[in-house]
Amino acid sequence: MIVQKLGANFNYVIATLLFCIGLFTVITKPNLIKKFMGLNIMEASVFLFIVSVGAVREGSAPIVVKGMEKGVQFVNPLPQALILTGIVVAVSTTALALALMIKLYEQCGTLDADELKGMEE
Amino acid sequence: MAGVSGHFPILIVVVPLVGAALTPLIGHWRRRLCMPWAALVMLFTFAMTAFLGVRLSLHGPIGYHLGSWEPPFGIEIYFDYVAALTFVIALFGFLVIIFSKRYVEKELEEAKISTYYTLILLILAGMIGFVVTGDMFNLFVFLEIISLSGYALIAIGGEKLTAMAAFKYLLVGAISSLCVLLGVAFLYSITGTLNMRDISHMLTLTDATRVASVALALFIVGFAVKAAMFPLHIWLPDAHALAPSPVSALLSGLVVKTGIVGMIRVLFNVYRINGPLNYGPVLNIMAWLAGITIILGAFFAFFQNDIKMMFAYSTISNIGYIVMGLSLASYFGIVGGLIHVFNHALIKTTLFLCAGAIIYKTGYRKLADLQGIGKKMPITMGAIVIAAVSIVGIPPTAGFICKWFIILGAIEAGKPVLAGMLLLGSLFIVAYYVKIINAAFFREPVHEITEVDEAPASMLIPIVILAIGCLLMGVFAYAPLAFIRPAVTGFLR
Amino acid sequence: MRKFLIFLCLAICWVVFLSAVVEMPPFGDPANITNRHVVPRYLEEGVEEGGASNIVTGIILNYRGYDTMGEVTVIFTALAGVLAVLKREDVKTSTTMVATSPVGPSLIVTTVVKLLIPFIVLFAVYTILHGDVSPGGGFQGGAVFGASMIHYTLIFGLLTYMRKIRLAVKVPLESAAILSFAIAGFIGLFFGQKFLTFLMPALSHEAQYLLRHAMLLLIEVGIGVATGIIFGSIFASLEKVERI
Amino acid sequence: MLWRLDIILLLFLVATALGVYVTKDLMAASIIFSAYSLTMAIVWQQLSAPDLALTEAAVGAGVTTVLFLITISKTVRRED
Repeated sequence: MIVQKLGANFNYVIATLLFCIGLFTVITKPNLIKKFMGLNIMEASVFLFIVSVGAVREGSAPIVVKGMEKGVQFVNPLPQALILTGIVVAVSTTALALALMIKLYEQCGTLDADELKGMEE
Repeated sequence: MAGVSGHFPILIVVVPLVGAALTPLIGHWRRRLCMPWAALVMLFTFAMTAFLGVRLSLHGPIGYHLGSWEPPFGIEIYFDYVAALTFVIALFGFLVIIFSKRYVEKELEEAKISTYYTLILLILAGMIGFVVTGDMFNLFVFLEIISLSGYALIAIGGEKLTAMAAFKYLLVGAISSLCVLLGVAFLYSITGTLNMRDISHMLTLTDATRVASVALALFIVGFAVKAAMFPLHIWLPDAHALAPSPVSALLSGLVVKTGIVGMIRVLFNVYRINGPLNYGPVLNIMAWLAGITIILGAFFAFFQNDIKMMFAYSTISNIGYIVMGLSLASYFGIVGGLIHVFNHALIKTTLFLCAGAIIYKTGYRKLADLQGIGKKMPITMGAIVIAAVSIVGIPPTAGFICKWFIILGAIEAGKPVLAGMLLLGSLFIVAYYVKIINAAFFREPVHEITEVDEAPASMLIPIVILAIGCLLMGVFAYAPLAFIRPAVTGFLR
Repeated sequence: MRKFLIFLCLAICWVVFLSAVVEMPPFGDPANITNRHVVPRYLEEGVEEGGASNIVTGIILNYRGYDTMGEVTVIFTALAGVLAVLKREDVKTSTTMVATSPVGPSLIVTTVVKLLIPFIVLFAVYTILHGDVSPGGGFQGGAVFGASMIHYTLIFGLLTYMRKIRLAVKVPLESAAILSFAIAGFIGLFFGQKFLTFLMPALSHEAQYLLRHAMLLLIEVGIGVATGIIFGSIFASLEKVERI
Repeated sequence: MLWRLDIILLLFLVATALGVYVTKDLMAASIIFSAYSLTMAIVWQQLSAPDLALTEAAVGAGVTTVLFLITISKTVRRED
């Protein structure tokens, strides 16, 4: 029963799994660039989750074409509109983080979290 | 609502945003005009929030439908009693900009000045937008504006450790924002809407309580990071202590409060205390964590010798008070917590601006180097004393009233141990402010700081205004209750 | 050891998520609450009310226009943040890695890029202007436009890029998105409507639709240009090497 | 039939995410990350979200990867 349910909601299963993989990368990898790749994986996984919420089986893209007959099943357009904003937020965060990393490397000469921690004391 | 005043709920967000967008242009043209421009924009915003505050107290909450779309379809701005916080944000933002003038000229490179004011206006606009919005996804968007400008402002000084502090904050902050976004996603999947009041209504119809609980947990974790609650507080001390002082004042006084406002929105406006989901255990855990936050924050603050580090840890401790008050979920607890939001914003802004003035004049930030500073900078140190007295909570001051309310709330909720934790935390706080005052007034100077005199007027005026504010909050401590009481009644309905 | 503990924590996390996923409405079912509550209005009236046959574009610009305004602010904030950390590139003090690289770009690469760039920009313009009838819109087109500038800078170096797009042009264009939103919003206020309203009942039927079309176009172009220029500026700021 | 393709794509997403975790060379990792983004774009196309697919292909696979590459070339390339 549970397996069947999970199979039906396979997209969510993968999205949450990717979220956890990304978080694992962020926490365990010492390299800051790698940490940020992990964060980007997390971000994309959350977006996948939200898009999946709006998906409809056999639904067509929410673009109305002239001459289309009434009663076509569209997918839910709202999550798509949200994720468009989300993608912008993600790339903005990444840009700022990478700028900070370049600055950090100029100052400290390393991007390893453990070494940086040692430098702090 | 006739005329332009009907549009104030959106203009308080748009005016600083447009101001921020125009600041680089003005900076490109005449660099010196950036600061007067930013101050003018914030003054204008402040006037509008004051007007809205008066209207709120007379006529109750104001809704504003953007683009004329009615709520579940479009985005709604809902200027309710919690949104009265915008008044504080705009006022303090204005004072911080005035204070920044001399500080920025000395500490920052020429080329970064216009960027600095742009970011300050963006963070203020973000906070105002965050507080007034009535839409869950919009909340996330404004949370990101606040966070991104916050990270950048910490690192703007360019000293050695600031980039690291900013990066630490960014990493933790980005994860917490994602938690909030995932929470929104879970909630959307079972309610099909993003408007807060509509979600709250739809939650009563759904039976997917586990999804709702997971979403709640994600929200709490996300906002607890922003508010720096134990054990998610690790980023705060470095970030707040290493940022330029006016920025520390904004971050510590106002930005951490956005985490609190987020929690209030989720706990009391979306899920509702008497709603379908019984989240008593969550509140219980939060109350205990808040108790630990109070004690640990105060404890670490006592052992710091950098004054800004001390104030930063003190912020953690005070966030503990606020969260404890809220999570008691009783009338007195929430009232005490909400008064403390206002109160702590006022006090911590004063303290960090004073610290900024001292660092500006002497260049020292360790307590040992600052011995005897009280005689050289009497007004600044006097303001610190006033702020310290009110945060410690000696009876006629505002600090006393919130602690009293929170303790009453703890006893009302049948958790006297929490009240004990609160008192223990207060003892530590007394101890470290005594340490500062002792060093400043009753020790002989170790360094030759004879030529040091009082800070320039553009720094003193905001400090004096805020210190007078601290005193007035003591006398009229019940004034914020005009907004808080109806807010809490609404939460508990 | 520490790694294993974190792994365990996250595994528990995942299981908690799964327990929620089991309870979630089935994937892709048209009867889900998400497809019944708010969205039908968008699908049925969206084309008429939003003025775009691409309903996603309609939502972005109309129903959730305020979110989009926040979105362009976020990207503007990111640029301000990058400049706060790294400063803007400067003709006098910066050089690029292309210039410092021992191997210059080969003839084949430069020729191909030179030929390709106009087409990429054309595609970007197409995407921006056709956002209302096909997939695309201001941000998508702007990203493509920004990518073309990045492409160009990577091959021809920062100095050429700086000569082509001067600071006096760049600074106003970076703010263009927020400002175009504000202008469109204030037009609404001028006609006594709410902020970001595009249809003014005060006008005649045709004038209303014409004005809405103009405002939506203004916003789309504003977003597109600003996004492209901002991506270019962020890239240039990251890529510059301080000349010693 | 198409749903089968979706499952393969989703599993490929997991594989690329793990690939990013395992790879020591950051340059290679960012290329794998780019593949992750591109796969995500295809998944979204499958879910009838062409707007998002277009954006993700341009931003996630394009701009973000370039930003990563530029940072790597200015800092360190090896992890450890």
